[in-house]
Amino acid sequence: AGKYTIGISNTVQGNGWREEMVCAMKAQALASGEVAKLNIAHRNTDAAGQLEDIRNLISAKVDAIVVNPADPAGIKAGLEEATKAGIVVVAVDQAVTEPSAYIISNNQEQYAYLGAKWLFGQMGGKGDVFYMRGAAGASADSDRDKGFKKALAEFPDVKVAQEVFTGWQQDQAKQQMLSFLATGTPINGVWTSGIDNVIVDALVESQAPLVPVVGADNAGFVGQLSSVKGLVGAAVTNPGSIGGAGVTLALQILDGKKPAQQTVLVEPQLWENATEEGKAKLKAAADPSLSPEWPVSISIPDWTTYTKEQIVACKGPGE
Amino acid sequence: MSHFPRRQGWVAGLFALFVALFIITKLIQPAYGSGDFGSLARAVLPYAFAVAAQTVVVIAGGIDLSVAAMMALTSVTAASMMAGASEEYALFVVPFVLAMGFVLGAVNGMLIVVTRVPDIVVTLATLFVLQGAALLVLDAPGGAAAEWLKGLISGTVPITGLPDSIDAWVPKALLVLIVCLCIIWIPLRRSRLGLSIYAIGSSELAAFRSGVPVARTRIIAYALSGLFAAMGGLALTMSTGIGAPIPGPYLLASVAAVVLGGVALGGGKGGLLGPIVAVFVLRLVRTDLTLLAIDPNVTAIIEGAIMVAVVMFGAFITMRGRQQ
Amino acid sequence: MSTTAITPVPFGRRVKRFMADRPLIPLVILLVILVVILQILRPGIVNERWIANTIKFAIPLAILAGCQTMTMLTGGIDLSVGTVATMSAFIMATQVVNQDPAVAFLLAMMPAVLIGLVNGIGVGVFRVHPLIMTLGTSLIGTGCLQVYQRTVIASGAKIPDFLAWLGTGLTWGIPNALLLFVPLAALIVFTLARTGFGRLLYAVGDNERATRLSGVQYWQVITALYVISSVLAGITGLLYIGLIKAPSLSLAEPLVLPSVAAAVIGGTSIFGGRGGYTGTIIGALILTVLTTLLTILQMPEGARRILFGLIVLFVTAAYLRIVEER
Amino acid sequence: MTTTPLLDASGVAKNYGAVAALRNASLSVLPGEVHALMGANGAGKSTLVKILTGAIPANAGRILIRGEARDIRSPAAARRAGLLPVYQEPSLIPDLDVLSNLRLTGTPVEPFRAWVRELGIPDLDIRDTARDIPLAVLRVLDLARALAVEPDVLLLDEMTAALPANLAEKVLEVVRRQGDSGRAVIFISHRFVEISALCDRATVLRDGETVGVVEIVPGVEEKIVELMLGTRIVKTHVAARSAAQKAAPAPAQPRLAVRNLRVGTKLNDVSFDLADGEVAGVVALEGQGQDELFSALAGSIRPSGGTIEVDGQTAKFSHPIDAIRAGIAYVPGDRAEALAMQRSVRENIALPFSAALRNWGPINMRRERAKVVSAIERLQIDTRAQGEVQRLSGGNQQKVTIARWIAADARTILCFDPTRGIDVGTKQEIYHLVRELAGNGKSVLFYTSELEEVQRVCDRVIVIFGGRVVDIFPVEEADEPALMRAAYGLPRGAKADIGILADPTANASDAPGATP
Ligand SMILES: Nc1ncnc2c1ncn2[C@@H]1O[C@H](COP(=O)(O)OP(=O)(O)OP(=O)(O)O)[C@@H](O)[C@H]1O
Ligand SMILES: Nc1ncnc2c1ncn2[C@@H]1O[C@H](COP(=O)(O)OP(=O)(O)OP(=O)(O)O)[C@@H](O)[C@H]1O
Ligand SMILES: [Mg+2]
Ligand SMILES: [Mg+2]
Repeated sequence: AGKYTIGISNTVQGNGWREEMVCAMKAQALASGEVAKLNIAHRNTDAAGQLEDIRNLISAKVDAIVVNPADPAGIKAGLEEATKAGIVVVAVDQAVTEPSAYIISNNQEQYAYLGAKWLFGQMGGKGDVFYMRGAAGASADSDRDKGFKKALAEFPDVKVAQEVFTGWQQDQAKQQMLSFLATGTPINGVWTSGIDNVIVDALVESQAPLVPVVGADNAGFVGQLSSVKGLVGAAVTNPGSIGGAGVTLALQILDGKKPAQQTVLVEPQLWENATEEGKAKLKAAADPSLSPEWPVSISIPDWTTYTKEQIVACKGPGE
Repeated sequence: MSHFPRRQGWVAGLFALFVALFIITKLIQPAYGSGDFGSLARAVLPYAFAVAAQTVVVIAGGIDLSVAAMMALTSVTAASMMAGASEEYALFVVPFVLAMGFVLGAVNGMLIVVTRVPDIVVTLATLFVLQGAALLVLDAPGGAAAEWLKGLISGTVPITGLPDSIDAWVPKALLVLIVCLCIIWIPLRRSRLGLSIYAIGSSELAAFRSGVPVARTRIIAYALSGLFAAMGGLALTMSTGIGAPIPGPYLLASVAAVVLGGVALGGGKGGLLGPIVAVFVLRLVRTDLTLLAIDPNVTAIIEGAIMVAVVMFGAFITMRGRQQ
Repeated sequence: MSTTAITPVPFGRRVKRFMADRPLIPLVILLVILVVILQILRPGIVNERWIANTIKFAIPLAILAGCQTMTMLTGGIDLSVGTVATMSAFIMATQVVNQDPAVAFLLAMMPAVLIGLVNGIGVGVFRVHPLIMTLGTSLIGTGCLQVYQRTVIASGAKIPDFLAWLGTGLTWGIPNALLLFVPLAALIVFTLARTGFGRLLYAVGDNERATRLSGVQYWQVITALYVISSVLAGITGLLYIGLIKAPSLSLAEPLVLPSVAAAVIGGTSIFGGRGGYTGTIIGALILTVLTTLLTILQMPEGARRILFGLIVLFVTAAYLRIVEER
Repeated sequence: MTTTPLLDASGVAKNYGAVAALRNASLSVLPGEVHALMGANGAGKSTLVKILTGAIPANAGRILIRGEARDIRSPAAARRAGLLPVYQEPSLIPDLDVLSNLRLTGTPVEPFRAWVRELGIPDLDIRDTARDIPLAVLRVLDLARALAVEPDVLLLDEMTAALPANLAEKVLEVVRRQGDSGRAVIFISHRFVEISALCDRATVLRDGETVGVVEIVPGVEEKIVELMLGTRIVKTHVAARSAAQKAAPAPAQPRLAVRNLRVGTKLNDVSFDLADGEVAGVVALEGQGQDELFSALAGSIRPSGGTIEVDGQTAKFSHPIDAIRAGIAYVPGDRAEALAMQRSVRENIALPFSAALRNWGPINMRRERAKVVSAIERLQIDTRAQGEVQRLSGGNQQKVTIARWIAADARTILCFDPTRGIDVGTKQEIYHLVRELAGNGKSVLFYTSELEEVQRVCDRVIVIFGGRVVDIFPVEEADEPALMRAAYGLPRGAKADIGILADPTANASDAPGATP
């Protein structure tokens, strides 16, 4: 029905968040009715590999490219070539340094800041926090670190008891948590970079005191916030559906409706279960039918128009 | 000539496969042109160096699991040294990083020789060490590359006396690749050192008894591997303009291409041309799959199946050959 | 040529020879040293709970390392175990939503058997290098799993209670996983030492031509071996999903390289013909404790990885020295 | 003697863990001399050669070259000092062609070609990959490569063991000339014929120690054997088999009937029978198709034509297991081909039991032990180092390869040069064993490269030449000259001088076995 071909480039595969992002892109392309075909280059690779994918998409003569960059600066050359070839470039999730590209992104620094600030408040402004980061060297991780440090600076009495890299791996995070609990070091809170439900599991299984936990809005964790007795925690939204928003933005530009600024930031929200109001929000957001690794915020108001069925079906135009 | 080794036949077959794929590409996307070929050459660059690094040690009868980590380390080193520095400073950075790769590779070799631990285990350990070192240099992707370095692999080379339409098919990246590999490989192939590398891969005992300094040769093979890996790391920095401390997918790709290229794991056989052609084939397959907009999940299946099928086919031919 | 020891052998040499004849002892000593260091760094860490946790995490690693041990005895390696374990775990978790657990179990083990069979035929019949063969099938398996994930996204996932009990549960402070592991380990050790099949693994790895002349059909041994290896990996996947309780598409991948390292540290030769499973189990424990130790140390991630690599290398080298003393 | 020895080694010792391979070996070689190094299996000859040429380090000892102390740490250093070995195993790089092999060692090509021609290989293509060249030729190339650099001392470790008679003869000629031209050769062989035809003096090793240096004069063999074996009482003189030992008349149906067997171009049209209780000798020069014959009978390669009948039934072998199921066992000449070197003696002997699919399950340790022990006893295998077969000496390894089939109770045994490189004592034991097997009704096909063995072991001789059976005759007519002639494809009656080995006056009386 549609007339455009949109290329998609993503460099992390098999991760629940990224899968939701790709499904959102497909669903949005289908829902918009403007897209004839999606051309998806979706695999595990680095900046150089993404450059290759982008150049292949240029060879395939797509109209727009929506990209989740492996690195903000690393794919500059490819994006520049794309713009030169008359292709609209939209980066989602993370910023890029290429000035001609449009950016629609979750605010990673804010994500960490919001969660950490809430957590430190819950801890009464003092005590020890277990800081469970993402993958060493990933740019989203270093952005989040900035936000976390910012919050930490505001609470001089909060100390980092231990800092670990989970590599965004469930098993590694769980093992680290269990090892740490076994040391008997007292902690007052846990901040996680989105590997959250296994941490709650670990606390419950080892019958350790349930300290406040901050995670992302993954379905599993959101469910736990309502169901696990005695667990206080907060989920910070980090919608994978940002991918759908990227497609919408690209289509708008193709249709001649350029946004006012080059960069659009989607601000995160925080859903906690310490107050009744927060509990209600969590209850509304909880969705046990989703894969536990998928963020529950499967849509972004004003930016996505697909239904839940469409994103879960994960089918693009022509499929 | 009956000696015209089976290997040459294999390389010729691979080359024919590449040409066939190229024609298929043209059929899928009639507009596929010289610019797109340039993109292919740039995509090939880091893989080709990784494969060259792996080829040298595999011929010497070893394996190097640390290739990708070495590329990451050299890449972040180069990128962090060039960040905020002058263009001329890069003239010093390049040889420094190459020397670093050479030395670290030699250390790999020395560890294997001295500890007598199997190479696969030693390089597995150094994989972690080099990864760690890369993270210490840069804990997140960053750094920069000199403009002239980035320019070195973009665009084409005007060759006097050739019409532009042909010129356009000679991307700079391809030229850089050919020059870098040939400068090292051709003299090596002709030297006694080169023979020694094949010899220790073929039979270490026989090589030792033929008077080959086995330990030294092995160390040099790993040092050369490190040198090629450093070139790969530089190629990464040149194409992306940054350095990334987390290794890319070059380890598995290098092993796969080495085997597709007709170099026997176990050593002593094969050359560099086959694996390089194999890299071109694999990258072009990738391009075709993207051009066809095939479901991304199917591409992994296809890539794996190609690898298994081609290798089984090779094994099958060898078996038939042996039976006759 | 018999020698009568006329001069008294120095004490150091005697100790070395003693350890060389019982290669497990130095490994156990190393394990104890690591635990002691841990206890010194974090007094009180070595308690019942910690031991149970360590065992829980060491078991999946040890089973996968068992796959490596057996394949390495024949001069092979099985890099597809990570993918196989992940596949069976993922399929189990998604199928159990709509199916009878027994049916889900059978469905979960199917890809394991299939991949094992393909590996075995590739290595045994076509003589493809095991490294390449298992790498190829693991690529294919990962691709299939991703396609499969698309089809089940809507149905969600569930961890069967039994697996959760097996993976995380404790009975009188003892991990339930041992109920699975102890018989399994005993079976592997027995198979390697006291069955014709075990003998053949060693013999094939040592000298394949000789076994052929003795009437061994290589492809049968190898095919059976890789199927067994894959089935073990599948079982590990089920156990691991019970432990982690979160199905993902790369669940067991991070265990692959450590499983090779555990087998090597445990004294199995990567060239075939030499090694055993008991050493591998201790190797898996050593790696698990080492990971904890490095987590506890407050140092940058980069330095931690460097240390991990150096320690693995050092341990293997030292161990080889001791064993070669024979 | 006033001439300084070219090479003078003394007090050489080498330990492998607790085992002393060499304790106190000495060896002194004069210019212009062909010096034999002798000793029973496991005496340490190979180890000494390896030490002298820097392939392994010694634990103790002093090596003088032309009177000067030299520390030889690597084969390359030995080369520079003028010492060139030809080891027992070929040391050409398998995946390089001959020319590259020469370049690798810095060997001049033209002299090499000349030597190769001289050594009886006229049509060598130096672009051939070493892997594709037959073993015997490789050994000759190894020798030619050593000769081409004109070494002062040439060390030949059982150079002739794997060679067919025609090539061996050329080698002996060349070696003799080396000595005559003022260089020195150290020559290791278990064949007295060669020693007496070639050598000036002999150093005898026993249990890693030099126990004597003797001049080679007629009749010295007795003394050497005594030195070699020490107190070991071995009956070295087994008369040619008496008529009483002869096999019973062949039954109506042969155990094995081979008809018009063909394998590629190597073997065309071979037919013979093998009866129960019979030992049939196969005599052939190198490369006449005997390898293919044995491989086809053992099921290792598929014949391209003809039939094999076992007990009157036509058999088709596609894998050795088929032959084994038909009761046919194969003992290859190369031990490395038959043994799992890192495994124990017990596991090696028991291998055929666990090989069959139905025996993959638990092993009955008691039964296995009984079988293995009885086989070990029967063959008198020295099992002190039984934990790993590779620690046994060559002779004992060879016994293990045979013990396996005795334990498995195979009805027909194909022995391919089973005494290659084995000392006299062990050889006698093996002859005895083969006869005993025949006495128990087993049938044996016995290829040997040492012609005198035929008379000791066989009932009948099958001569193969150019891939065909050219003659079959009873052992009574099989004296060495007759065998030699037959092997060269000459009619049995004719007299022709075909070299020192066939000259009855030159060696028949020297050979220890030939004198009753
Ligand atoms: N790696 C080893 N470990 C233990 N013992 C060994 C080892 N290598 C050799 N030996 C022993 O050293 C002795 C000498 O061996 P060597 O092979 O040098 O003798 P040899 O004279 O060449 O005998 P043969 O004619 O049988 O080869 C033998 O008893 C052998 O068992
Ligand atoms: N450096 C070494 N380290 C360990 N073992 C060795 C070493 N060198 C030789 N051996 C062992 O010593 C044994 C004796 O080998 P050697 O070369 O002396 O003759 P052989 O194989 O017994 O043949 P032959 O009987 O004709 O001499 C072999 O099994 C070999 O494995
Ligand atoms: Mg010897
Ligand atoms: Mg020997």
